Amino acid sequence: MIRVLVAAEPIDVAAELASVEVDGAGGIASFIGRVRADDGVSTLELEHYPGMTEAALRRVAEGARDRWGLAAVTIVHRVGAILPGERIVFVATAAVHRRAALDACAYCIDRLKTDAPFWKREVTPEGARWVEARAGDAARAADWG
Amino acid sequence: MIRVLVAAEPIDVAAELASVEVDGAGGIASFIGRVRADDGVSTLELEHYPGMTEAALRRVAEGARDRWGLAAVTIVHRVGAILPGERIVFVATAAVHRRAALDACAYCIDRLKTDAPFWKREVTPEGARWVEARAGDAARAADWG
Amino acid sequence: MAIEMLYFAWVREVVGTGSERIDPPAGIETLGALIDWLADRSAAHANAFADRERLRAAIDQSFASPDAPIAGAREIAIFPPVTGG
Amino acid sequence: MAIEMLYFAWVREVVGTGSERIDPPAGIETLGALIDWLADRSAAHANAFADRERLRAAIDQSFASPDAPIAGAREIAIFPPVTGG
Repeated sequence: MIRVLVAAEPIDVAAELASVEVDGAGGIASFIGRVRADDGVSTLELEHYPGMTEAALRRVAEGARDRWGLAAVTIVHRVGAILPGERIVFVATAAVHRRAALDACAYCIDRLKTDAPFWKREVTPEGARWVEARAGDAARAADWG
Repeated sequence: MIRVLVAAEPIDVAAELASVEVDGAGGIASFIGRVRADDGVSTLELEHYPGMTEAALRRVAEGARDRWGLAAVTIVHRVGAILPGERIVFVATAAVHRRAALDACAYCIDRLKTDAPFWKREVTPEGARWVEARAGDAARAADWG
Repeated sequence: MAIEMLYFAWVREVVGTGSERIDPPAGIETLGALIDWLADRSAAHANAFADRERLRAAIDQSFASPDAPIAGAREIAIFPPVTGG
Repeated sequence: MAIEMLYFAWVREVVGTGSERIDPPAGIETLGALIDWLADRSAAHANAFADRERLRAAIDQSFASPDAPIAGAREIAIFPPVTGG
Protein backbone atom coordinates (compact mmCIF):
# COMPACT_ATOMS: atom_id res chain seq x y z
CA MET A 1 0.00 0.00 0.00
CA ILE A 2 1.65 3.20 -1.16
CA ARG A 3 0.53 6.72 -0.31
CA VAL A 4 2.22 9.84 -1.64
CA LEU A 5 1.00 13.33 -0.87
CA VAL A 6 2.30 16.81 -1.68
CA ALA A 7 0.25 19.30 0.30
CA ALA A 8 0.12 22.89 1.49
CA GLU A 9 -1.65 21.83 4.71
CA PRO A 10 0.10 20.78 7.96
CA ILE A 11 0.98 17.08 8.19
CA ASP A 12 -1.31 15.06 10.50
CA VAL A 13 1.19 12.46 11.76
CA ALA A 14 -1.35 10.54 13.84
CA ALA A 15 -3.59 9.95 10.83
CA GLU A 16 -0.64 9.18 8.57
CA LEU A 17 0.84 6.68 11.05
CA ALA A 18 -2.54 4.98 11.47
CA SER A 19 -2.73 4.53 7.70
CA VAL A 20 0.40 2.34 7.64
CA GLU A 21 -0.64 0.24 10.64
CA VAL A 22 -1.95 -2.51 8.38
CA ASP A 23 -2.53 -6.14 9.42
CA GLY A 24 0.89 -7.61 8.61
CA ALA A 25 2.90 -4.70 9.98
CA GLY A 26 4.77 -5.70 13.14
CA GLY A 27 7.25 -2.84 12.84
CA ILE A 28 6.64 0.73 11.72
CA ALA A 29 9.45 3.22 11.32
CA SER A 30 8.84 6.87 10.64
CA PHE A 31 10.75 10.07 10.15
CA ILE A 32 9.66 13.68 10.55
CA GLY A 33 11.71 16.56 9.17
CA ARG A 34 10.74 19.92 10.57
CA VAL A 35 11.66 23.59 10.60
CA ARG A 36 13.81 24.11 13.67
CA ALA A 37 12.65 26.82 15.99
CA ASP A 38 16.20 27.85 16.97
CA ASP A 39 17.59 28.69 13.54
CA GLY A 40 16.58 32.33 13.03
CA VAL A 41 14.32 31.33 10.14
CA SER A 42 10.92 33.03 10.35
CA THR A 43 9.40 31.13 7.40
CA LEU A 44 10.59 28.33 5.17
CA GLU A 45 9.14 28.40 1.65
CA LEU A 46 8.99 25.18 -0.33
CA GLU A 47 8.71 25.35 -4.13
CA HIS A 48 8.28 22.19 -6.20
CA TYR A 49 7.72 20.88 -9.72
CA PRO A 50 4.09 19.73 -9.83
CA GLY A 51 3.71 16.38 -11.52
CA MET A 52 7.37 15.43 -11.46
CA THR A 53 7.39 15.71 -7.65
CA GLU A 54 4.59 13.21 -7.11
CA ALA A 55 6.09 10.81 -9.66
CA ALA A 56 9.52 11.04 -8.02
CA LEU A 57 8.09 10.39 -4.53
CA ARG A 58 6.12 7.44 -5.85
CA ARG A 59 9.26 5.95 -7.40
CA VAL A 60 11.09 6.31 -4.08
CA ALA A 61 8.21 4.62 -2.22
CA GLU A 62 7.90 1.80 -4.76
CA GLY A 63 11.66 1.25 -4.72
CA ALA A 64 11.58 0.85 -0.93
CA ARG A 65 8.54 -1.44 -1.01
CA ASP A 66 10.15 -3.73 -3.60
CA ARG A 67 13.57 -3.81 -1.95
CA TRP A 68 12.37 -4.49 1.62
CA GLY A 69 9.03 -6.20 0.96
CA LEU A 70 7.13 -3.53 2.84
CA ALA A 71 3.48 -3.83 3.84
CA ALA A 72 2.97 -0.07 3.45
CA VAL A 73 4.86 3.14 2.68
CA THR A 74 3.65 6.70 3.11
CA ILE A 75 5.51 9.84 2.05
CA VAL A 76 4.02 13.27 2.72
CA HIS A 77 5.81 16.50 1.80
CA ARG A 78 4.65 20.03 2.46
CA VAL A 79 4.94 22.88 0.00
CA GLY A 80 4.36 26.61 0.38
CA ALA A 81 5.08 28.62 3.53
CA ILE A 82 6.07 26.60 6.60
CA LEU A 83 6.61 28.06 10.07
CA PRO A 84 9.24 27.18 12.70
CA GLY A 85 8.24 24.02 14.56
CA GLU A 86 6.06 22.78 11.67
CA ARG A 87 6.74 19.57 9.79
CA ILE A 88 8.20 19.63 6.27
CA VAL A 89 8.27 15.94 5.46
CA PHE A 90 6.95 12.68 6.88
CA VAL A 91 7.96 9.15 5.88
CA ALA A 92 6.51 5.96 7.36
CA THR A 93 7.39 2.38 6.44
CA ALA A 94 5.64 -0.75 7.69
CA ALA A 95 7.12 -4.25 7.56
CA VAL A 96 6.77 -7.63 9.25
CA HIS A 97 10.04 -7.09 11.13
CA ARG A 98 11.74 -4.00 12.49
CA ARG A 99 14.98 -4.02 10.51
CA ALA A 100 13.23 -3.79 7.13
CA ALA A 101 11.05 -0.92 8.35
CA LEU A 102 13.99 1.01 9.83
CA ASP A 103 16.28 0.57 6.82
CA ALA A 104 13.52 1.41 4.33
CA CYS A 105 12.62 4.57 6.23
CA ALA A 106 16.23 5.81 6.12
CA TYR A 107 16.36 4.93 2.41
CA CYS A 108 13.21 6.92 1.60
CA ILE A 109 14.35 10.09 3.34
CA ASP A 110 17.86 9.87 1.85
CA ARG A 111 16.58 9.30 -1.68
CA LEU A 112 13.82 11.87 -1.69
CA LYS A 113 16.40 14.52 -0.77
CA THR A 114 18.15 13.97 -4.12
CA ASP A 115 15.37 12.57 -6.32
CA ALA A 116 12.39 14.83 -5.69
CA PRO A 117 12.27 18.34 -7.18
CA PHE A 118 11.75 20.58 -4.15
CA TRP A 119 13.55 23.84 -3.38
CA LYS A 120 13.77 25.54 0.01
CA ARG A 121 13.92 29.28 0.55
CA GLU A 122 14.63 30.59 4.04
CA VAL A 123 13.10 33.88 5.14
CA THR A 124 15.08 35.48 7.99
CA PRO A 125 15.06 38.94 9.60
CA GLU A 126 18.03 39.78 7.31
CA GLY A 127 16.23 38.74 4.13
CA ALA A 128 15.50 35.60 2.11
CA ARG A 129 17.95 33.10 0.62
CA TRP A 130 17.65 29.91 -1.40
CA VAL A 131 19.07 26.94 0.50
CA GLU A 132 22.14 25.39 -1.16
CA ALA A 133 22.16 21.63 -1.78
CA ARG A 134 24.52 19.68 0.48
CA ALA A 135 27.11 17.38 -1.08
CA GLY A 136 26.54 14.95 1.80
CA ASP A 137 22.96 14.38 0.66
CA ALA A 138 24.05 13.13 -2.75
CA ALA A 139 26.62 10.86 -1.09
CA ARG A 140 24.04 9.39 1.29
CA ALA A 141 21.61 8.71 -1.54
CA ALA A 142 24.37 7.08 -3.58
CA ASP A 143 25.26 4.80 -0.63
CA TRP A 144 21.99 2.93 -1.19
CA GLY A 145 23.16 1.85 -4.66
CA MET B 1 14.99 15.51 27.52
CA ILE B 2 14.38 11.87 28.36
CA ARG B 3 11.00 10.26 28.91
CA VAL B 4 10.54 6.61 29.85
CA LEU B 5 7.16 5.06 30.51
CA VAL B 6 5.99 1.52 31.29
CA ALA B 7 2.21 1.50 31.11
CA ALA B 8 -0.81 -0.77 30.89
CA GLU B 9 -2.68 1.81 28.78
CA PRO B 10 -2.55 2.07 24.96
CA ILE B 11 0.28 4.22 23.57
CA ASP B 12 -0.79 7.64 22.30
CA VAL B 13 1.74 8.13 19.49
CA ALA B 14 0.55 11.62 18.54
CA ALA B 15 1.10 12.91 22.08
CA GLU B 16 4.41 11.06 22.41
CA LEU B 17 5.70 12.39 19.09
CA ALA B 18 4.69 15.93 20.01
CA SER B 19 6.71 15.61 23.23
CA VAL B 20 9.98 15.10 21.30
CA GLU B 21 9.32 17.93 18.83
CA VAL B 22 11.48 20.32 20.84
CA ASP B 23 13.05 23.53 19.50
CA GLY B 24 16.38 22.16 18.23
CA ALA B 25 14.94 19.01 16.69
CA GLY B 26 15.14 19.12 12.89
CA GLY B 27 14.82 15.37 12.51
CA ILE B 28 12.64 12.97 14.49
CA ALA B 29 12.81 9.23 13.99
CA SER B 30 10.36 6.87 15.59
CA PHE B 31 9.58 3.19 15.76
CA ILE B 32 6.36 1.38 16.67
CA GLY B 33 6.31 -2.31 17.45
CA ARG B 34 2.83 -3.83 17.41
CA VAL B 35 0.94 -7.07 17.68
CA ARG B 36 0.34 -8.25 14.16
CA ALA B 37 -3.26 -8.95 13.29
CA ASP B 38 -2.38 -11.84 10.95
CA ASP B 39 -0.49 -14.06 13.37
CA GLY B 40 -3.22 -16.13 15.04
CA VAL B 41 -2.46 -14.51 18.40
CA SER B 42 -5.63 -13.43 20.20
CA THR B 43 -3.81 -11.67 23.07
CA LEU B 44 -0.19 -10.88 23.82
CA GLU B 45 0.63 -10.69 27.53
CA LEU B 46 3.64 -8.66 28.63
CA GLU B 47 5.19 -9.37 32.02
CA HIS B 48 8.04 -7.23 33.36
CA TYR B 49 10.30 -6.62 36.36
CA PRO B 50 9.04 -3.41 37.96
CA GLY B 51 11.84 -1.06 38.90
CA MET B 52 14.53 -2.82 36.89
CA THR B 53 12.53 -2.25 33.68
CA GLU B 54 12.31 1.51 34.06
CA ALA B 55 16.00 1.74 35.03
CA ALA B 56 17.02 -0.37 32.01
CA LEU B 57 14.94 1.74 29.60
CA ARG B 58 16.41 4.91 31.07
CA ARG B 59 19.94 3.58 30.57
CA VAL B 60 19.14 2.77 26.93
CA ALA B 61 17.72 6.28 26.39
CA GLU B 62 20.63 8.01 28.13
CA GLY B 63 23.13 5.92 26.17
CA ALA B 64 21.51 7.03 22.90
CA ARG B 65 21.34 10.68 23.96
CA ASP B 66 25.03 10.75 24.92
CA ARG B 67 26.24 8.87 21.84
CA TRP B 68 24.27 10.88 19.25
CA GLY B 69 23.82 14.19 21.09
CA LEU B 70 20.04 13.91 20.95
CA ALA B 71 17.68 16.76 21.80
CA ALA B 72 15.08 14.30 23.14
CA VAL B 73 14.41 10.58 23.54
CA THR B 74 11.14 8.90 24.48
CA ILE B 75 10.65 5.19 25.14
CA VAL B 76 7.19 3.83 25.98
CA HIS B 77 6.53 0.12 26.55
CA ARG B 78 3.21 -1.50 27.28
CA VAL B 79 2.68 -4.26 29.82
CA GLY B 80 -0.29 -6.49 30.55
CA ALA B 81 -2.75 -7.77 27.94
CA ILE B 82 -2.33 -6.35 24.42
CA LEU B 83 -4.67 -7.05 21.50
CA PRO B 84 -3.86 -7.63 17.81
CA GLY B 85 -3.24 -4.30 16.08
CA GLU B 86 -2.26 -2.58 19.31
CA ARG B 87 1.16 -1.09 19.93
CA ILE B 88 3.67 -2.80 22.23
CA VAL B 89 6.53 -0.36 22.12
CA PHE B 90 7.25 3.15 20.90
CA VAL B 91 10.64 4.83 20.55
CA ALA B 92 11.22 8.39 19.33
CA THR B 93 14.52 10.21 18.97
CA ALA B 94 15.01 13.88 18.10
CA ALA B 95 18.22 15.41 16.79
CA VAL B 96 19.46 18.41 14.84
CA HIS B 97 20.06 16.23 11.77
CA ARG B 98 18.32 13.15 10.40
CA ARG B 99 21.15 10.61 10.52
CA ALA B 100 21.63 10.93 14.30
CA ALA B 101 17.89 10.55 14.90
CA LEU B 102 17.58 7.50 12.61
CA ASP B 103 20.64 5.69 13.98
CA ALA B 104 19.71 6.42 17.59
CA CYS B 105 16.17 5.12 17.05
CA ALA B 106 17.48 1.81 15.66
CA TYR B 107 19.94 1.60 18.57
CA CYS B 108 17.21 2.09 21.19
CA ILE B 109 14.91 -0.60 19.81
CA ASP B 110 17.78 -3.07 19.34
CA ARG B 111 19.15 -2.51 22.84
CA LEU B 112 15.86 -2.56 24.71
CA LYS B 113 15.14 -5.99 23.24
CA THR B 114 18.13 -7.43 25.14
CA ASP B 115 18.55 -5.02 28.06
CA ALA B 116 15.03 -4.54 29.43
CA PRO B 117 13.34 -7.30 31.48
CA PHE B 118 10.10 -7.95 29.61
CA TRP B 119 8.61 -11.35 28.76
CA LYS B 120 5.97 -12.03 26.11
CA ARG B 121 3.30 -14.72 26.35
CA GLU B 122 1.16 -15.41 23.29
CA VAL B 123 -2.42 -16.55 23.78
CA THR B 124 -3.72 -18.44 20.72
CA PRO B 125 -6.81 -20.59 20.07
CA GLU B 126 -4.57 -23.63 20.76
CA GLY B 127 -3.36 -22.34 24.13
CA ALA B 128 -0.73 -20.04 25.55
CA ARG B 129 3.05 -20.13 25.12
CA TRP B 130 5.97 -18.03 26.34
CA VAL B 131 7.83 -16.46 23.43
CA GLU B 132 11.41 -17.71 23.04
CA ALA B 133 14.21 -15.15 22.79
CA ARG B 134 15.76 -14.85 19.32
CA ALA B 135 19.52 -15.22 18.91
CA GLY B 136 19.41 -12.50 16.23
CA ASP B 137 18.28 -9.95 18.82
CA ALA B 138 21.39 -10.46 20.95
CA ALA B 139 23.56 -10.20 17.82
CA ARG B 140 21.89 -6.94 16.73
CA ALA B 141 22.34 -5.41 20.17
CA ALA B 142 26.00 -6.50 20.24
CA ASP B 143 26.57 -4.84 16.84
CA TRP B 144 26.22 -1.43 18.51
CA GLY B 145 29.28 -2.14 20.68
CA MET C 1 9.17 21.66 -32.58
CA ALA C 2 7.67 23.71 -29.72
CA ILE C 3 8.98 23.02 -26.22
CA GLU C 4 7.51 24.21 -22.93
CA MET C 5 10.39 25.53 -20.79
CA LEU C 6 9.93 25.59 -17.00
CA TYR C 7 12.18 27.37 -14.49
CA PHE C 8 12.22 26.87 -10.73
CA ALA C 9 13.64 28.54 -7.60
CA TRP C 10 16.36 31.17 -8.25
CA VAL C 11 16.58 30.17 -11.92
CA ARG C 12 12.93 31.24 -12.25
CA GLU C 13 13.66 34.49 -10.41
CA VAL C 14 16.72 35.37 -12.53
CA VAL C 15 15.14 34.41 -15.88
CA GLY C 16 12.13 36.44 -14.81
CA THR C 17 9.45 33.89 -15.66
CA GLY C 18 8.41 30.41 -14.57
CA SER C 19 7.64 29.19 -18.07
CA GLU C 20 7.96 30.07 -21.72
CA ARG C 21 7.23 28.39 -25.01
CA ILE C 22 10.24 28.09 -27.32
CA ASP C 23 10.91 26.74 -30.80
CA PRO C 24 14.67 26.07 -31.13
CA PRO C 25 16.20 25.65 -34.65
CA ALA C 26 16.95 22.17 -35.97
CA GLY C 27 20.68 22.33 -35.16
CA ILE C 28 20.02 22.34 -31.39
CA GLU C 29 20.21 18.66 -30.49
CA THR C 30 21.24 18.38 -26.83
CA LEU C 31 20.18 19.93 -23.53
CA GLY C 32 23.55 21.67 -23.30
CA ALA C 33 23.17 23.19 -26.76
CA LEU C 34 19.63 24.30 -25.87
CA ILE C 35 20.90 26.12 -22.77
CA ASP C 36 23.60 27.85 -24.88
CA TRP C 37 20.89 28.93 -27.34
CA LEU C 38 18.60 30.15 -24.52
CA ALA C 39 21.47 32.12 -22.93
CA ASP C 40 21.67 34.21 -26.12
CA ARG C 41 18.01 35.25 -25.90
CA SER C 42 18.37 37.87 -23.14
CA ALA C 43 20.69 39.20 -20.45
CA ALA C 44 18.38 37.58 -17.87
CA HIS C 45 18.75 34.16 -19.49
CA ALA C 46 22.52 34.67 -19.75
CA ASN C 47 22.71 35.54 -16.03
CA ALA C 48 20.60 32.58 -14.98
CA PHE C 49 22.66 30.12 -17.02
CA ALA C 50 26.11 31.66 -16.40
CA ASP C 51 27.34 28.92 -14.06
CA ARG C 52 26.34 25.54 -15.51
CA GLU C 53 27.66 23.71 -12.42
CA ARG C 54 24.80 25.22 -10.44
CA LEU C 55 22.11 24.02 -12.85
CA ARG C 56 20.14 20.81 -13.06
CA ALA C 57 17.50 19.89 -15.63
CA ALA C 58 14.70 17.50 -16.45
CA ILE C 59 13.35 16.42 -19.84
CA ASP C 60 9.69 15.45 -19.69
CA GLN C 61 9.96 15.22 -15.89
CA SER C 62 13.03 12.97 -15.74
CA PHE C 63 16.43 14.27 -14.63
CA ALA C 64 18.73 14.73 -17.63
CA SER C 65 22.39 15.63 -18.16
CA PRO C 66 23.74 18.27 -20.61
CA ASP C 67 24.52 15.66 -23.28
CA ALA C 68 20.94 14.31 -23.27
CA PRO C 69 19.19 14.61 -26.68
CA ILE C 70 16.13 16.86 -26.77
CA ALA C 71 14.51 15.31 -29.84
CA GLY C 72 10.81 14.80 -29.13
CA ALA C 73 10.89 16.61 -25.77
CA ARG C 74 7.68 18.41 -24.87
CA GLU C 75 8.65 19.87 -21.49
CA ILE C 76 12.13 20.84 -20.29
CA ALA C 77 12.79 22.25 -16.83
CA ILE C 78 15.91 24.02 -15.60
CA PHE C 79 16.51 24.53 -11.88
CA PRO C 80 19.10 24.50 -9.08
CA PRO C 81 20.11 21.27 -7.31
CA VAL C 82 17.10 20.09 -5.31
CA THR C 83 16.85 20.76 -1.56
CA GLY C 84 13.74 18.97 -0.33
CA GLY C 85 13.21 16.68 2.64
CA MET D 1 21.70 -12.74 55.27
CA ALA D 2 18.10 -12.68 53.99
CA ILE D 3 17.60 -12.35 50.24
CA GLU D 4 14.36 -11.55 48.39
CA MET D 5 14.10 -13.97 45.46
CA LEU D 6 11.97 -12.95 42.46
CA TYR D 7 10.85 -15.22 39.61
CA PHE D 8 9.39 -14.12 36.28
CA ALA D 9 7.59 -15.64 33.28
CA TRP D 10 7.70 -19.46 33.06
CA VAL D 11 10.28 -19.63 35.87
CA ARG D 12 7.64 -18.07 38.13
CA GLU D 13 5.01 -20.51 36.89
CA VAL D 14 7.21 -23.59 37.40
CA VAL D 15 8.58 -22.55 40.80
CA GLY D 16 4.98 -21.80 41.76
CA THR D 17 5.54 -18.35 43.25
CA GLY D 18 6.71 -14.94 42.11
CA SER D 19 8.78 -14.25 45.21
CA GLU D 20 10.16 -15.83 48.35
CA ARG D 21 12.46 -14.81 51.16
CA ILE D 22 15.50 -17.05 51.61
CA ASP D 23 18.48 -17.23 53.95
CA PRO D 24 21.21 -19.32 52.30
CA PRO D 25 24.06 -20.73 54.44
CA ALA D 26 27.44 -19.00 54.49
CA GLY D 27 29.08 -21.41 52.03
CA ILE D 28 26.85 -20.23 49.15
CA GLU D 29 28.96 -17.52 47.54
CA THR D 30 27.96 -17.26 43.88
CA LEU D 31 24.75 -16.99 41.90
CA GLY D 32 25.39 -20.45 40.42
CA ALA D 33 25.85 -22.00 43.87
CA LEU D 34 22.67 -20.27 45.06
CA ILE D 35 20.68 -21.78 42.17
CA ASP D 36 22.10 -25.25 43.02
CA TRP D 37 21.05 -24.73 46.64
CA LEU D 38 17.56 -23.53 45.60
CA ALA D 39 17.11 -26.53 43.26
CA ASP D 40 17.38 -28.81 46.32
CA ARG D 41 14.51 -27.08 48.09
CA SER D 42 11.63 -28.66 46.13
CA ALA D 43 10.79 -30.59 42.99
CA ALA D 44 9.28 -27.38 41.58
CA HIS D 45 12.54 -25.50 42.09
CA ALA D 46 14.49 -28.41 40.59
CA ASN D 47 12.21 -28.40 37.53
CA ALA D 48 12.46 -24.64 37.02
CA PHE D 49 16.26 -24.67 37.27
CA ALA D 50 16.90 -27.94 35.38
CA ASP D 51 18.30 -26.29 32.25
CA ARG D 52 20.67 -23.50 33.28
CA GLU D 53 21.13 -22.43 29.63
CA ARG D 54 17.54 -21.21 29.63
CA LEU D 55 17.96 -19.05 32.73
CA ARG D 56 19.06 -15.48 33.20
CA ALA D 57 19.41 -13.58 36.46
CA ALA D 58 19.79 -10.17 38.02
CA ILE D 59 21.37 -9.19 41.34
CA ASP D 60 19.86 -6.03 42.79
CA GLN D 61 18.31 -5.27 39.37
CA SER D 62 21.49 -5.66 37.29
CA PHE D 63 22.01 -8.61 34.97
CA ALA D 64 24.49 -11.09 36.52
CA SER D 65 26.24 -14.28 35.37
CA PRO D 66 26.46 -17.58 37.35
CA ASP D 67 29.91 -16.75 38.71
CA ALA D 68 28.77 -13.39 40.15
CA PRO D 69 29.24 -13.15 43.97
CA ILE D 70 26.03 -12.75 45.98
CA ALA D 71 27.61 -11.19 49.06
CA GLY D 72 25.49 -8.20 50.14
CA ALA D 73 22.72 -8.89 47.62
CA ARG D 74 19.26 -7.88 48.79
CA GLU D 75 17.20 -8.89 45.72
CA ILE D 76 17.97 -11.64 43.23
CA ALA D 77 15.73 -12.40 40.26
CA ILE D 78 15.75 -15.51 38.06
CA PHE D 79 13.96 -15.51 34.71
CA PRO D 80 14.08 -16.65 31.06
CA PRO D 81 15.96 -14.64 28.41
CA VAL D 82 14.06 -11.38 27.91
CA THR D 83 11.64 -10.93 24.97
CA GLY D 84 10.46 -7.32 25.07
CA GLY D 85 10.24 -4.75 22.31
